[in-house]
Amino acid sequence: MIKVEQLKKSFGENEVLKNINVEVKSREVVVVIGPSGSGKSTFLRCINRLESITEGRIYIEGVDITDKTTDINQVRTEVGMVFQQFNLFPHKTVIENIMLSPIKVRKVAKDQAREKGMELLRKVGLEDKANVYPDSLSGGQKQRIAIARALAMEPKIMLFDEPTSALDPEMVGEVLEVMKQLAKEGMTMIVVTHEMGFAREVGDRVIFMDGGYIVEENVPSEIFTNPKEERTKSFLSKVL
Amino acid sequence: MIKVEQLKKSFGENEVLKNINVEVKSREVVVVIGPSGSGKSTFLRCINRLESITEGRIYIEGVDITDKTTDINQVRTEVGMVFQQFNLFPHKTVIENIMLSPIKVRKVAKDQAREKGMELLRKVGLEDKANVYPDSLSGGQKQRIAIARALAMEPKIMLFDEPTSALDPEMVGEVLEVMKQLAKEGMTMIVVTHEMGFAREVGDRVIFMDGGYIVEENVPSEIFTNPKEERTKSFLSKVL
Amino acid sequence: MDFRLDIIVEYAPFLLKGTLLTLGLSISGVLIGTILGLFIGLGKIIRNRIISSPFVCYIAFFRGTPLFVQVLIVHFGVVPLFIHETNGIVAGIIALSLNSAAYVAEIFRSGIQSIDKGQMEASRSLGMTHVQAMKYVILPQAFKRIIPPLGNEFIALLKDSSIVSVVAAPELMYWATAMNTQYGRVWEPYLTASLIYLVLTLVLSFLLNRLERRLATE
Amino acid sequence: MDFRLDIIVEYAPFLLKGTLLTLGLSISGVLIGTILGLFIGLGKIIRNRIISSPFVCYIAFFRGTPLFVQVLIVHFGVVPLFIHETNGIVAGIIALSLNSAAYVAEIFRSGIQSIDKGQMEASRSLGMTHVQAMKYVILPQAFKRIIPPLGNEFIALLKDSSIVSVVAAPELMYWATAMNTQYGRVWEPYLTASLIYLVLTLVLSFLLNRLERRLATE
Amino acid sequence: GTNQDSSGDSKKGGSEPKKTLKVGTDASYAPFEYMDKGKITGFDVDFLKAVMKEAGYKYNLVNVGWDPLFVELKNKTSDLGISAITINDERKQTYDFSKAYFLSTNEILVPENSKIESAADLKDKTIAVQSGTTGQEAVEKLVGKNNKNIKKFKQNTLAIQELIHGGADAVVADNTVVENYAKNNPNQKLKVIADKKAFAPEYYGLMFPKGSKLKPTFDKAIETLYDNGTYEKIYENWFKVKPDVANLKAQK
Ligand SMILES: Nc1ncnc2c1ncn2[C@@H]1O[C@H](COP(=O)(O)OP(=O)(O)OP(=O)(O)O)[C@@H](O)[C@H]1O
Ligand SMILES: Nc1ncnc2c1ncn2[C@@H]1O[C@H](COP(=O)(O)OP(=O)(O)OP(=O)(O)O)[C@@H](O)[C@H]1O
Ligand SMILES: [Mg+2]
Ligand SMILES: [Mg+2]
Repeated sequence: MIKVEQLKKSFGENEVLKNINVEVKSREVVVVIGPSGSGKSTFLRCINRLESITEGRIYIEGVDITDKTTDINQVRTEVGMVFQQFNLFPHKTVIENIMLSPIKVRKVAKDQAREKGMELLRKVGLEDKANVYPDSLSGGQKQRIAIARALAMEPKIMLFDEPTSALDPEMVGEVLEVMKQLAKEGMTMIVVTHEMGFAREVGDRVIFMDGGYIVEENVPSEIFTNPKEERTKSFLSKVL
Repeated sequence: MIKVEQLKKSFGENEVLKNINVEVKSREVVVVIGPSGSGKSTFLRCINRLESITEGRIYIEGVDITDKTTDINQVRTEVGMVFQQFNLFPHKTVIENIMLSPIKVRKVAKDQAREKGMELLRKVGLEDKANVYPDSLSGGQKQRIAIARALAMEPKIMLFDEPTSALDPEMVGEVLEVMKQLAKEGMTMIVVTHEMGFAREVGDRVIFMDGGYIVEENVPSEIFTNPKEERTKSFLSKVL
Repeated sequence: MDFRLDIIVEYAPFLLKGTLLTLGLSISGVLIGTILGLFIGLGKIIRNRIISSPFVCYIAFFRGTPLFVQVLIVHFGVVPLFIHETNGIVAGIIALSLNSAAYVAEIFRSGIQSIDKGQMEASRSLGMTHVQAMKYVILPQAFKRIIPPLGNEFIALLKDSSIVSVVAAPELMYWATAMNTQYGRVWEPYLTASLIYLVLTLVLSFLLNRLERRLATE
Repeated sequence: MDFRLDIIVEYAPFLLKGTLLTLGLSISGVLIGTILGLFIGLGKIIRNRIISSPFVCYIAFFRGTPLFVQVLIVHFGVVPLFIHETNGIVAGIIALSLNSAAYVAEIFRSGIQSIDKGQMEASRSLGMTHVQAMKYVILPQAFKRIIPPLGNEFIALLKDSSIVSVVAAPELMYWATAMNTQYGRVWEPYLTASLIYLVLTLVLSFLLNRLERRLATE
Repeated sequence: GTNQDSSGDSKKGGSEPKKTLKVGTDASYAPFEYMDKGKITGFDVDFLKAVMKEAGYKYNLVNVGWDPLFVELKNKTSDLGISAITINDERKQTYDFSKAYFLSTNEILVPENSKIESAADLKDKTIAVQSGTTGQEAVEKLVGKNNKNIKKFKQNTLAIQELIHGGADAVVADNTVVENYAKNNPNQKLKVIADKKAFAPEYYGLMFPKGSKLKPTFDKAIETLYDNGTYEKIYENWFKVKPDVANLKAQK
């Protein structure tokens, strides 16, 4: 499904990703953990080309998205992304947030987009909020709308960048619930998170990153109870 | 030490605190928990009069701080406060941040303030950062400096308003460590936090607030394992 | 100090006509300036230096030289090229528009750049092109933030339009000067004119404040 | 179009003198305006409406009327009260200072209000009084943010100082007009003057940008 | 802008020491008063020098600007003004004027190929003038005060530019101004039309604050300059023709 080969990324002098190799299979849920600044966000952002790539190749369903001839907007419609800061469009209502891209990018008819949007709102448990503006929502609700918005493009893969870090603790659960549901339905997902409970319960694999490298990767049960690397151990001791 | 009697606080029409009664004994550590918007911050801010009080009385060591004749700046020097957003002074170095108030408010001599400041930096494990500016510190380091800055005024009580909520997970530990140390030394503390581990380990008492009321209060072991109120139960089920 | 109300009364109809032209000049200046300014502002944001440099120069010239000179250049240099004669009002409108376009361009630029980067990233991650994201997400939000400084630009233009009197466009200041030269008196015409300007700017500020507040609560 | 370089050369020493006075007027205007503006800006922030209203009116008047009128009022109304004769340069400095004070006051006000509320709260919670917090915490931070708009105000004043030529203060525009009336030619004096203004403003912008960047990295 | 120029050693002045007078002008009206390399020059300047000498006053000629000039006199911060100021009834309401010292006839400046031949042809044409000049007065008498076909500029040079660029059909201004311009700029292809019948002569005077005690002294001094030929010399020096002294003397 996704294949990342020898990915390198520098910001000026600063090499942030140093030779990353990852393969993600269809329907797999990969959780990425690691200390602040280790390159987790940059890694996700490279996958849908929000960052240009310095070296290496990324294939999504066999298509080389690092190739100049690839239509990147097309690629992005297949890769949904959810941000820590939600990034809802504040000048549009919830349903308009969801419908915008299907209508403008996929050229879906308005009615159809709305129908699909309402269905997604039902899925994230917020159909009653269709016509309010994002400002009047709680953080947890905003993030669930952001997930619905990404799903409206019917992506094949979903990328989550710390989707619960900006939330009040009592709202973390509702967002994780939606993500668990998504995983259960077979969505391919890469999730950067500090929610170890989620990683344990839903993750098929956990990747621990530090200093721009993948230091260790393993199934959750192994990595949490029996980390092989010293750095993994010391990190986990702090956050568990 | 602190006695809050029938405290009420409204913002315009909106009554945020509705009849709060609390007593905190010397050397006691009280942890305040509750959902977002329940009035936790407002409660803390009333105690050092960052918010004016609509009704009721607050006594600190017997002094009625709600009395018009009380010198509020004097009161504030005895009540240290640590904020979620650190609020370090970005135009001053770490040591200057710590020395400013003792020099300007307490009229302590510069040398003496610096000595005391260095001692506090050692206490929070950051003596090597004395001459850097806050911008170059990590979140956890900033918060430890903020604690040292508050301690420099030699307060009798310390108020903490979600001191770890703005931190990356791996930095939460270092801040809680400093707070635990402080509690061990016998500081009277009121801590608003979502860190249930800390509440359990360090708290003498836990107060659960919701909708401007104190819904339940008890020792941690009781409230976490055996909450009496429905609302406490449902809140705890979400965050634990 | 004697203050001759009679000559103010005598000139009242002219001052009124002048005020209307002042308003007309400022309104057309800010409207045309806004349209031009949007393009110039977008042009300045372009990363490619070669494409953006003419826009940068445009802004530097019109913000860096007195409006007085710009009015003269447009009046004697530009307008005759098109309509084969000079015309103070046309020159006034053009000069004020070109001048305010430079200021509006900067307003747009900073308005656009003040929108959180996350908005653009979210749009792109949903498959929108850069142009689509600008059109549907960034600009609609920027417009709201642009309204207050745009209003200030309008107020500034209102006062600056007094300079157009040098090419004999019969706006408020032109009639104040006419009054001044006829009677050789300074206070009556200029204090009256400044009072009118003050009323105009205060009313505008008031309306602007209300608009801002309404936008804020929306 | 014939362009007579010889008359520009002839007037060069006067244009130079005029440029120096233009700079002098703007510099003194912005310096005095900054000091006055700080107090007016602080005055406007005061919550008590009765105390703050004169500051509010001051700002409204000086921002709401053309500088042209302000210069005349100061020249004939204010200066003679103090030195018992009119003096174009003194009037120019006073009028520019009073005018820029109104703009600087707004710059200070918004600079102060842009500082995160947490800074004031942290200061107060450490036992500082409101005045101490302003002095040691808020203002030092506000100053940094104020420098860019203050620089822009300086640039604006540089151009606006051309208006002082109406009271015959011999600055740049005055000499351009003198050249214009002596030879009956428009382009040579005004294009030359605008070029000088442009160079001055561009150099200033450049210096300002460097200063901003240095402050940002500090 | 203070440009100092003093003269007169008060030899005829009589007993009491006379104070130094402050004279205001707006040095932007060639050839009457303008800046020549930083010095105020012109017919008015030379004339003033002669008058002051005759009246026995020391003086300071200060370039105060046109609008300020009137305020200076009204506030009595200047003692008199000389700036090719036309004597008219409106101004007389607020100021006093000396005896006329200059006779100005307005003339029409038009493009060489213009059909305009006399003042009568100016009706319904756009006319550019300098505001506050006799040119403006004359045109307003012809077509009505504040007629919308009149364009008033701050300077004659701008009015003439307007004509050259097609924004006006004619400029009406002092004969000296238009003749000067037409002569110095032959490539602009302009011609000057005189119409003595339509344009009544206008007179310039020294302007004083209302009720100034200086007026009689200066009236007498001007009279003397007419009589002793000094005026004629200055006039010829600037305008290369003889003045109509008889006409001037006939004015009050
Ligand atoms: N646009 C950028 N320009 C320059 N450097 C950048 C940029 N974005 C990120 N970096 C740097 O790249 C490094 C990795 O950043 P990244 O955001 O990927 O880390 P992260 O693992 O997501 O951290 P966090 O947990 O704090 O989100 C950091 O050192 C950061 O400073
Ligand atoms: N300055 C203010 N003006 C008006 N309303 C306010 C103000 N500060 C707080 N409130 C309101 O008071 C209520 C309680 O706020 P408070 O910040 O005390 O809650 P909290 O329990 O600290 O929440 P959180 O966990 O989000 O910090 C909220 O409804 C909030 O909107
Ligand atoms: Mg990140
Ligand atoms: Mg709070």
